[in-house]
This record gives sequence, structure tokens and C-alpha cells, in this order.
Amino acid sequence: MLAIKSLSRSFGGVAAVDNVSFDVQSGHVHSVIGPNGAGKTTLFNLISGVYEPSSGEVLLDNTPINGLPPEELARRGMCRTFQNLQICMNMTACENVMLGAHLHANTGLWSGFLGLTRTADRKLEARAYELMDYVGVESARHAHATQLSFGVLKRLEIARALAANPRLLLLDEPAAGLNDSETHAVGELIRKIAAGGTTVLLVEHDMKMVMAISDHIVVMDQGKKLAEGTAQQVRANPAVVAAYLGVDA
Amino acid sequence: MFNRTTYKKMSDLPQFLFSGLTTGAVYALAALGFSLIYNASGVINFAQGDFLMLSAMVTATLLTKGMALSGSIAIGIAVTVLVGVLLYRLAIQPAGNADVVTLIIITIGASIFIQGVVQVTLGKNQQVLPPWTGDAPLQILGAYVLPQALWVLGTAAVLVAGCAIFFKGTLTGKAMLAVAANRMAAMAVGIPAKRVLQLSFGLSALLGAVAGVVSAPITTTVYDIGLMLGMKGFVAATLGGLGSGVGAVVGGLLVGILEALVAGYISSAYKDAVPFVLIILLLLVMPHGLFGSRKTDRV
Amino acid sequence: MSSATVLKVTGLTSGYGRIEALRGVDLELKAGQLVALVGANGAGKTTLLRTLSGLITARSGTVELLGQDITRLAAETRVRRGLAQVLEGRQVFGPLSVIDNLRLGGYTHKPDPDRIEEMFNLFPILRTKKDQAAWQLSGGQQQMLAMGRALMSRPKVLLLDEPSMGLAPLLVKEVFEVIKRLKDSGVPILLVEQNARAALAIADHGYVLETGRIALSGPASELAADERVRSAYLGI
Amino acid sequence: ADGPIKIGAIVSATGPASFLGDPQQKTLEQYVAKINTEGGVLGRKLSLVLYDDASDANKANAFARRLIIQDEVDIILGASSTGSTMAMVPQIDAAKIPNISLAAASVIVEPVKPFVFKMPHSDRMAAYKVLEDMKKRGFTQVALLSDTGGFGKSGRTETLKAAEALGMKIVEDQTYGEKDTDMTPQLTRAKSSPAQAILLFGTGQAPAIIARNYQQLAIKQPLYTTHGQASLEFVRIAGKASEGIRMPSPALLIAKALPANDPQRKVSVDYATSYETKFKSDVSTFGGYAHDALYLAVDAIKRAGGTDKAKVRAAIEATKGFVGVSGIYTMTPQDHMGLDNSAFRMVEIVNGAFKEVR
Amino acid sequence: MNQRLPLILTALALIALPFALPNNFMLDIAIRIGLAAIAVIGLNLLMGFAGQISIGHAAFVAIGAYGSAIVATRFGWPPLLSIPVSAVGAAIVAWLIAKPILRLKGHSLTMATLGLGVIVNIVLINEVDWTGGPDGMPVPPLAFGSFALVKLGHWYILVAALLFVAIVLSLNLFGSPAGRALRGLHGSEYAARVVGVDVSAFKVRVFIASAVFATVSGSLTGHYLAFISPSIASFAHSVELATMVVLGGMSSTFGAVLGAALLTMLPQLVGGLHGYEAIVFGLVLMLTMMFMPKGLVPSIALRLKKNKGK
Ligand SMILES: Nc1ncnc2c1ncn2[C@@H]1O[C@H](COP(=O)(O)OP(=O)(O)OP(=O)(O)O)[C@@H](O)[C@H]1O
Ligand SMILES: Nc1ncnc2c1ncn2[C@@H]1O[C@H](COP(=O)(O)OP(=O)(O)OP(=O)(O)O)[C@@H](O)[C@H]1O
Ligand SMILES: CC(C)C[C@H](N)C(=O)O
Ligand SMILES: [Mg+2]
Ligand SMILES: [Mg+2]
Repeated sequence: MLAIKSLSRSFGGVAAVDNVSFDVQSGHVHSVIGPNGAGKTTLFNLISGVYEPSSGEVLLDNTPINGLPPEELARRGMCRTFQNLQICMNMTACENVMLGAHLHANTGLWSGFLGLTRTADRKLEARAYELMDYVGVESARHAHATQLSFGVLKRLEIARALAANPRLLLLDEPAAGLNDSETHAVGELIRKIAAGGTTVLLVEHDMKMVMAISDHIVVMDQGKKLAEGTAQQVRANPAVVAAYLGVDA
Repeated sequence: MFNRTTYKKMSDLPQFLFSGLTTGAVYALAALGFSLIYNASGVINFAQGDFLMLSAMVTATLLTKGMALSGSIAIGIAVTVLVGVLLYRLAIQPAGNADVVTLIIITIGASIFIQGVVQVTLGKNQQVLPPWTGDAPLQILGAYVLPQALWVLGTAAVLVAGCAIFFKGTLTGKAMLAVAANRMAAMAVGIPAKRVLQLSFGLSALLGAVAGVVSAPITTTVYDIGLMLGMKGFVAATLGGLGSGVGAVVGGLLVGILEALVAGYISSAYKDAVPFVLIILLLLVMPHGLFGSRKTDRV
Repeated sequence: MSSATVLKVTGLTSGYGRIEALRGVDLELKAGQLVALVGANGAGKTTLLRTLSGLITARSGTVELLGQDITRLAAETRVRRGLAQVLEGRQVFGPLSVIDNLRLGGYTHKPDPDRIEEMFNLFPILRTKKDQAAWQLSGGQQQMLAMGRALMSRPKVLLLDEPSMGLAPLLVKEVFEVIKRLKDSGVPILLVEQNARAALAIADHGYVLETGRIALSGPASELAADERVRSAYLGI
Repeated sequence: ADGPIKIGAIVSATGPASFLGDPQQKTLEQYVAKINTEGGVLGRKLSLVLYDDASDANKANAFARRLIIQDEVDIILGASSTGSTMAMVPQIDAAKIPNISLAAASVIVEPVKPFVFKMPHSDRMAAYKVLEDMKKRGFTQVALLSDTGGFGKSGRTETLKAAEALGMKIVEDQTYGEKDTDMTPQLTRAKSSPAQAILLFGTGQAPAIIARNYQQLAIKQPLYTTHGQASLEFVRIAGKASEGIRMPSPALLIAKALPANDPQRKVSVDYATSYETKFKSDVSTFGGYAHDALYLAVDAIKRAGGTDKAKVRAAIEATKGFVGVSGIYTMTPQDHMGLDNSAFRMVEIVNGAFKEVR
Repeated sequence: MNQRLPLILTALALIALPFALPNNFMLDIAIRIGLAAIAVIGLNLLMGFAGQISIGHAAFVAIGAYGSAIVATRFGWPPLLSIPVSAVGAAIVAWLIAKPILRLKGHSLTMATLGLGVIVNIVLINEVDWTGGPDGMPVPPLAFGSFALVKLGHWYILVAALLFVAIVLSLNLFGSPAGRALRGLHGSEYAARVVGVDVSAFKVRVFIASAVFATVSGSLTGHYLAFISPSIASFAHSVELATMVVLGGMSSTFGAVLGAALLTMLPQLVGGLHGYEAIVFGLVLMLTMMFMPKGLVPSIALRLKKNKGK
């Protein structure tokens, strides 16, 4: 459903993403791995409209989406989480998740002023609680965002993205800050999301999780695509082992 | 309307430029103070203009009491720096981790308070300081320039250079930037955040104080002049790019020159409005001002 | 290795506003030791480290550093006495350059160009980016910078809050090696890690924190073998 | 039997117009106390309720209401500026309470509002006085510099009209803001223009700066200002730069130089001395307006035999030959200012003092 | 969260207030507070909800006041018509400038709004033929057909009713999806955008909405005072409005009302302290913000909760 075609982006002469191409199959979990500074987050930023590419193209359902702003991409079914948390610290945890459902709610200013959305809102709230339970932060139900620990916020972001009901979900290091048990749970969660028909594009350094849940893996190094394939193929690739995994991964 | 456009001589240009430069230099010094506190705390200090007023008012009052000019100036500056430090110690620091807007409102309160105290103790009369080196105007490129204007320009240049060295070349200067960027991390590496902030308030009060005494022989001073100077200083600082020393100076000079040229060539009635229109337009093209740094976060 | 206690925490409580995040924590770090602290999200690990370094003030209890009570000291004094911390979530000084970030790491000490050079050798990527603003670095690069910044002060006691977060596997290994080396060179370390397995593997001693209390403690190897720890934190 | 007579006052004691309001406040406080120690009025004490509108017209409006409803005063003096006065007028009209304004513009009393009176010479009179003096000296081309505040703005309008009426030409028409600190661009244009004289119409702090700018630019055309500068304070700030400047002024400024038989001499000298002794600062005509307003009110109340508002109003309107420091007032139903041009003297600053030009 | 209770209490308070006030002067103050509060509630939508700081908002109050006055006096339209006309006019002005201006962030935006205020102020001062210049202009009374609103009691009823409506609208918006979108873009623009919030459209909309609140407040203020002058558009007035928002508590609707109340009353309370007004005023402002940094309403709410907890 997503096609990346010779995508490049440089910052002050340094090519953060350098002529990268690959396709993402719908309903798959597709991972992007690579050393620090390889260009993974930049790639996400290019796909999700945060940056504009220097050259190349991104196609969503065969239509180019270059230069479209994030909100337009959201309307087309894309949503993402961030490596550097983007939680609205002026709202409660639950409101953050409800914000995720923006496109599925009546967001007119008039309706807001006149209070026409009350009943619909109660449903949204119920759904938000459901999602918070789902990602394992039920304890944060009545908390304000400022009162939460890093790991909880991390998962709250996933809940918010899920609330958007995306067809394509981009997750940037969702397991960072989670322990092995929690990482395992998030891995299962991602599989469940994919099974529900949402395509997942994942950046993650936890190889155990990546290898366990990915249908397809792209390896990046210094902005370039280094390799691509299934978990086995990638793991067997000596270049990948040298640049990223290390011998005993 | 008759006559609006009748006598616009190109030969007046040097005069307009010099006039603009002089007012601009005062704005620049006010802007520099803004940038300094902003650099350390992210706060727009609405009392910045009052620092300029305070030093000049104190100095003028001491002069009328018969004290020598140099002594009066020294005390005027010292009092102002003390007030700057106290502003931090008594009003900003106790507010703790309050939002920046909250701190800004505190500075508004401080500005009103300072004006109130000055008005009660030093009076509401307009005051003027004697020029430092005579008041016979010099003729430069056909323009009449007061010797004091050269003092203003020179002082501005020195202070700007000083600020640049402070931020670029000293660890304390960098620590100040670090405190603004991330207070917690700054404390974690052992930067005494409170002392650094206090220093920033003291320094910007010093900048304001010097600006006040050097410009008062030209602009005169009065207890409520701070609002106007503060506003112009803020405009200049934003135009140049808040937080940038060079920006503050260029912004200040630009605002001053724009005002003079608009008054001289276009319309003195709209002399304050035209620069604002231009500045807003410029910001639309360069949202962070002329020398401002771009965003500093990534996602 | 039984030697002097460098960090001794007794009955420590602390929190935010109405929230009490630590409720009477006792903990000890001995000279030359590496102590691992594990716990679920929200257990209070970060709060504990911040309280130790003075970023949050303790509500009750005491903290002793090298035999002296530091419970009420300002953060900068603690740094001057040899405590250094790698903060959770990197927290670099975004607008400042990489090299300035490192310089500020040594703020309480004399300027030390050699030390900067050592940090560059430790994390070579930082050298290539030394004049770039820190916010421009990738997540993992910032993490390295945070680590380097903390080491600049040649700390006598090191508090690490998830130092491997966001690092690529090769670098995780490397960072753990750095930690081990530091420990071997005699720097006592209190390590908070989500990667509990790796942490316990190199630690001498371990504590498990649950909702603000120490739930378990013991030699690291014993903890790693503990059934409850294995199921709750090691994902087994 | 009756309680005190309540005098309400609104002045701009702070803010940009404080140079007007501050001496007015001082004057009112000093003279109310003085009248009371002398036994009050009609056997009743005066009680002054004074508010500072901080040079904000909206505040003046609010305080007017407060004086009327809450303090229930018998008469209102003020406000200091035309804007504040005009903001109070609707309240005055509605409450039918006599009011004596301390502001200048003609609009305050034109058209005549039954309850509103004012003390200062109008901007129109100033414009004529100055232009006539210029004309006498043979100047017909004038550069006008006015501030964008109420006084300067209406002064500009009046000057343009007066120039036309007198067959003179305004060849340069510049403005400046009340809080500006540099007017050299405007003056440079005036200098380069064919103007033979410059008229500065404004009040506040800027004129002193303008005088200094004028000196800096070595301008040859003579500089005129208005009664907005009629105070030694102006001379003090402008310093040497004020030498030779001409302006129309009430007699107060030259009180001591007035001939002994001048009816205004005694009252002016008395006011000037007592103000200067008490406050250790130069007397100003602005405070003088407050002095006159207070005594005019007292005079009217005496003649009305009480504080009945309609009667007091009628009494003020019937004022005849009231000698104040600002002039000799004779009100009529058509004229609620009561001054003519003879009360205005053209003065020039010579050696740091005001000298009457004859 | 129960929304009804505070509303019912507000309604009761608004109804009871005139009976509790000792005299007409207090009633006058209450009316002024109500008028200011309407504008501040609107500004709070922009500043508190959406986090877009404006120190030029008095421009819209002025556009409302002058718009309504000019339409009523120069064109002779009935005030009942001139108020909506100037509101629409202000909305159009807001719409025209919102898009470019709101692309700016942080202090650049603050500066642009400041400029807007200054420009409007200068235009009002200079276009004497329309506005009466710095001396201001009279405004005809608000009339409904032959019934002119002059009695304070009537004004109170009108203003209290409108204030109540404004409070209801603002509270409704707070908890609605649109309100969350606004607060969300305040919290993190990226976060809001990736879930589909058209940030610039929302900023424009809330800018217009807050301009309309300000305009309505301004129009009514003009009619109420019967006179307006350019000081209504002054920088000081803009700062005062922004201060009211922060003082009451950013994003708190009741805070906006309380902020307006405090800053409207304070000058009256200290009005008798000749010369010392500014000192007291400045001190009160500083101390309130120092000890209630989140603003009056949130800080008081927090304190109440704490006591309940004990
Ligand atoms: N806005 C920017 N300005 C300058 N350089 C940038 C910018 N964004 C990214 N870079 C550079 O591009 C390179 C790739 O960064 P990116 O964040 O994409 O890496 P990453 O693969 O996500 O790494 P990590 O695993 O550490 O998060 C880095 O070297 C970084 O410094
Ligand atoms: N700034 C804050 N304000 C209020 N409560 C907070 C704040 N930070 C953390 N908390 C609360 O304190 C408790 C401990 O949080 P802490 O960050 O110490 O946990 P942690 O063990 O570090 O978790 P994580 O593994 O997610 O980093 C949690 O319940 C959290 O919700
Ligand atoms: C000269 C002053 C008495 C005039 C005053 N400034 C006014 O606005 O009318
Ligand atoms: Mg990344
Ligand atoms: Mg933590």
C-alpha cells in the first residue's frame, strides 16, 4: 500500500536519507532497522509529511503523497507515534487518547460551542478507556498527562494513534523505555493491530521484538538501504551483522 | 490633504539616517536586555524598559541634590542592577517552576510596581541629564549629530561585543543558554540554575541601566517612559530574532531607521504603523526574525 | 568485595505535588559496586534517581554520599561532590552544540579538553557532529551525548537512568561495556535499566522497585534467577 | 446643619498626561484645605473626592459614574485632558451635575452642553494668537508640528482653519507621538521647507525634546509653541534650547512682571508663591486652571446659596468678571469658557524666564 | 465531571448579585466586569485553549466599539443592527489577517498581534473624520425600537445574560472534540497534526471566534459608556486583557471571569490611595501570580481538592 521511491533528504550536505526505495504490503508488519543516525526517523518524517524530501517520491495507494501535510495524510489513513514523545501535557491522559479520534468526531467549532457533541463524546471517552486498557495503561485513566512516567506516556501515544483507526501506523521505537515483559506485550499488541488489518511500519532497536513480529525488514545504514528481507534473511546477511546486529544477535 | 508630499529632499537623508541610528541604538540596548533574560529563562521581561528609566531617574535626582555626574551615574546604575537582582530573587524565583506566561505577568506587575515607586519617591516630572561631552552638534556628512549620540552608538557597540563574547566565549554564558534550554538537565550537570538566572537579571538590568543613562541626555526620561522603550525593545528583539545579540542590535537600528525614514519621507502620522506593517511582513518571510535560530526540537 | 558505603539511602520518600512516588526506600551502594534497579513503568525509578541527585527534594528520609548527609544539598553541590547523572530521555541542551554540551558536563570542574577528547574516542560519532546543535542529532546519538556529558565531570558516583534507551544493539553492548569498565575502574554506579537482563548480568547487587517501595533486593545473580523477577521483568 | 460640600475631581495624575494632572491634584488638595481652614463655604466645609484616571478616558468615565452615584458629589472638576473630559460628558449630561473641565479643546464647549464648562483657553484661540503674531512679524508660510494626542490633534485642525482665515499657508504639516523621543526627521523636513516659522502644537514631554532637536539641527526659522508648554518645567528640561521660543500664555507665568494695577496680578502672584513654597516645584498654568476651576465653583455655589445642581449650574453660567490666574472669566449661555483673547499674552523665553512680548 | 452544577451556581450568582449589591455604583462595576469578561472569555479561547498568545486583542474590542458607533452614528443604523454588523466586520478582518499571522509561533506571533493592536490604535487616532480622533466619539444608546437601554438594571440583565451565554459556549467548547483539537495543538502541534487536526484552520477559526467575542464586548461597552476613545485599542488595554486571562488561569473559563473581575475592580479599590495605586496594583499582580502560578481558578481548585483529600 505504501511505496517509497528513491527517497532522499539531506541536512546541510549530510544525506540523512539517501536514495531509499522499498514497498510496504498492506496488513504486514514492516520494520526498519539500522544503527543510530541511519536515517530511520528521518524516513518516518518524510513519509508522514513532517519533512519534505529533497528528491524521490512516496506513494500511498499508488498516489503520490509528497509534500502533503500530516493532517492530510491522517485523513488518508496514516498515523504515527514519535521517538521524542509528543504528548499534550496540558490535557489528561484520556483526553490525549480522545484527541486521536479527531477525524472520527464532529469537530465543528459550532457544534463545540453549542454542546452538540456530548453524547458522541461519551462514546469516545469509553473507547479511549478501552484503548488505554488495551495498551496496558489502565492505571492512567484518571491521571493528567504531567503525572505519568515515561514508559506510560510512550504507550499512551500508541493508544492515541490507535484511536485514529489508521490503515497505516508508523511506530518509532515503541518499546524504548519498556522492560522485556512489557516489550513482549507491545510486540503482541502490534501483531494484533496488524491482524486487525492495519499495516504497521516499525522502527525499533529491540531485535527480539523486531525479529519476532516483522513480516519484512528493511535495514538502513548511513541513509542508504543496506538490505531487505525476512527476519531470517536479514539476520543471515553479514553486512547487516557487521553494521548493526553484532555477532551474537 | 495638501502638502503631504511637498518637500522631500534627498539631501535630508543623512540626517534621517543619523537620527534613526541614534534612536535605534537606544532600542537596540533595550532589545539586548530582552534577549539576555530570554536566553536564560525564556521570559519576556516587561520591566526591561523600566530599567532604562530607573537608572536615568535616579541619576537625575542625585544630580539635582548636587552630586557629581559620575557619582550619580554610578549610583543610578548600581541601584538599577540591584533592582534587577531583587526582581529575580523576590518575584521570579519564588514562583518556582511556573509557566513562562505566568512569569511574564509577574514582570508586568513588577513594571507597574517600579513605576509606582519611582513616581512616589522621585516624582512624575520629566528629567534630563547633561550631555557627557558638550552639546554642540557635530556636522557629519551634512547631518547634525549630537556628541551624545556618538556615546550612545559607541556604548551600544561595546555592550554588544561584550554580550557576544559572554555567550560565545565563556562557560557561564553557555550555562545561561543551557538553563533556558533545559533547566533540569542544567541542574543535573551542576549548573547553579538560580544563580545563573539571577545573573541574567542582573546583567540585563545593567544593560538597561547603562542604556538609560547614556541616552537620557538626548531622549530625556520620565517615570512612565519604560513602557514605550520596552515595547520598542521587544519589537526590535523579535525582529532581529529573540535571543540573538546581533539580532537585537540590527533589529533596534532597523526599527529606529525605519521610523525616521517613514517620518521623513512618507507620513509622520503613520510613522509608528508603517514599521509595524513592514516588520509583520518580514516575519512572515522569516518567522524567527533576521538572526533567530530555527526550531530546536525534533520528533 | 565488602567495602565502604558510598551512597546510603534510608527511608526516602518523595513525590510530585499530591503524588507520593517513593514511600520509604532503603538502598545502599558500596564502593566499586554496580547496583541495578529494576521496576515496571511508573514504579518510581526515575523519581528515586532525581531525588538522589537533588533535582527533586526529598520529603523525608536521608541520603548520604561518602559518609556525609546530602539530603538537603542543592543539586550543583552534589555534582561538585562527585555525583553525576544521566537523565532519562536524553535531555541534551538542544540549541547548544555537541561540544558545548560536553563542556557543560564539566561545568563544576576545570575546563578539561582531554576529557572531551576521551568522550569523542568513546563515541566517535560525536566527534563528527561536534559543532552541530544537539537537537539535530538522532535519538541514539543524543543518548550517547547524554552519557558523555555525565562522564565529563569524572564522577565519583554515577546514576544512570536507562542509558541504553534508543541505542542500536551494537551500541547497547558497547554502552554496557563502558559501564562495566567504569565500574572496574572503581566508579560505583546505580543503574536503572529496562533491559533488566543485561543490567542484572553485569550488576553486583539488585533492587526491585514496585509502586515506590523496594519489593525485593539481593545479589544480582539471585534476583535474575528469581521467579517473580523473571516473569515480571525479564519477559520469560 | 448641612454636611460638607462635596467636590468631585478627576485628573490624570499618572500616565502620559500626568504633567497636567499632577499639579492639578496638588493644587486642588492644597486649596481645598486652605478654604477649609478659612472657614469653608457657606459655613460648610469642602470635601474633595479626587480620582486619578491614569490618562485613560475609559477610567475617567468609570470614575465619573463613581463620583455621581457612589460619592454623590455636588460638582465635578476635570478631567485633565479633552479625551477624558469627553468620555465623562455623557454621564454629566445624564446626571445633570455641573462640571468644569480642565482641558482645552473647543469641542468640549462647542456645541454648548448645559452642564459642561471649561477653564483653559481653547486651541483655536492659541492658533489665532500664534498665527497673528507670526503675521505681524511678516511670516506667512508656516510649518506645523503637532502631536497625535487630543490637544495636538484638534490644535492642528484649528491651526489649519485659522491659517486659511488669516490668509497664511501651512507648507509643512507634520505629526509626532506623545511618547516619541526623537523628532529630528519632522524638524528636518520643516527646515528644508520654505516655511518662515514653525508652530509646535502639543503638550507633555515631547516638546522639550523637540526644542532640543530644534537646537541640534541649527534651525533658523523661529519656533512657536502653545499654552501646552506654559510652565518653567519646560524651560528647565529644554535648557538653552528654549531660548527665543514664543508661546501664548495666561498671565500666571509672568505674574511678578505684571503691572501693579493689573487685576490678575494679586491672585496670580499669590497662587504662584504658595504653590512653589509648598511643593518646591515650578508653578504651571495647568495647576492654575484647577485653581480657577475650584474658586469659580466656590463662587458659583456661594451665589447659588447652596449646592442645588441646577442652581449652581445657572450660577456658573452667570459668572461675570471672575478673576482667575488664567484670565478673567465671563460666562454666557453661549460661551461656557468665558475667556477672550485678551486673557492670552504672547510670551518669549529670554534668559530662562518668560517675558511678555509687546 | 459534572458540568451542570457550576453552571447552575453561576446562574444563581448572576441572579442574586444585583440584590446583594449595596448601590448603583457597584452595579456599574458589575456591568463593566461582565463586559470585560465576555472579551476575556473569547481571548481565553485563543490563548488558554489554543495557546496562541495575543497582546493586540484590544484591537478587536476597539473594532467592535468603533464599528458599532460609526455604523450607528454615521449611517444611522439602529444599534441592534450595528452590533452584528461590526461583529461580522471584525470576523472578516480577523479572517483576513489570521492565516498569515497565525503561521507565526511564539514570540513572533506575540509581536505580530502587538503590531496589529498598534496599527488599529494609530488608525483610530488619525482617521479623525470617522473616529473623532484622539478625543474619541459619542455613541448613541442601545435601543430596541423605541425602548432605549439606559437604566443600569436593564444593562445588568442584558450583560449578565450574555455573559452566561458566553460561559456556556466556552465550557461546551472546552470538552468538545473541537476544544480538544485546540488544546491539543497547544500541547503539541505535531501530535495534533498526525491525528488529523488541520492546525492552521483551527487556529484561524478560534482567532475569528475570539475576535467576535471581543467585538461584541466592545460594541456593548461603547453603547454602555456612551463614549469611546482610542485608548480602548491601546497596548496597555491589550496587555490588560491578556493579564486577565493568565491571572484567572489559562484555559479556565471561570478563570477568565475572575481575572476580568479582579483587574476591573482593583483600580476602583485602590482608586483612593493617591499616588500609591500603581504600587498596590503591581504588588497584587505579582503576589497573585507568585503564589498562584497557575492562575486563580486552577490554584483555588487544587487547594480545595487538597483539603478534601485530608
Ligand atoms: N533536522 C536535522 N538537521 C540536521 N541533521 C539532521 C536533522 N535530522 C536528522 N539529521 C541527521 O540525520 C541523520 C539521521 O537521523 P535520524 O534521526 O533519521 O536517525 P535514526 O536512524 O532515527 O537514528 P536513531 O536510531 O538514533 O534514532 C543523523 O545523523 C542526524 O544528525
Ligand atoms: N512530573 C510528575 N508529576 C506528577 N507525577 C509524576 C511526575 N513524574 C512521575 N510521576 C508519577 O510518579 C510515579 C513514579 O514515576 P517515575 O517516573 O519515577 O517512574 P519510573 O519507574 O521511572 O517509570 P518508567 O519506567 O516509565 O520510566 C508514577 O506514578 C508517575 O505517574
Ligand atoms: C493645554 C492643556 C490644558 C490641554 C490638554 N492637554 C487637553 O487635552 O485639552
Ligand atoms: Mg530515530
Ligand atoms: Mg523512568
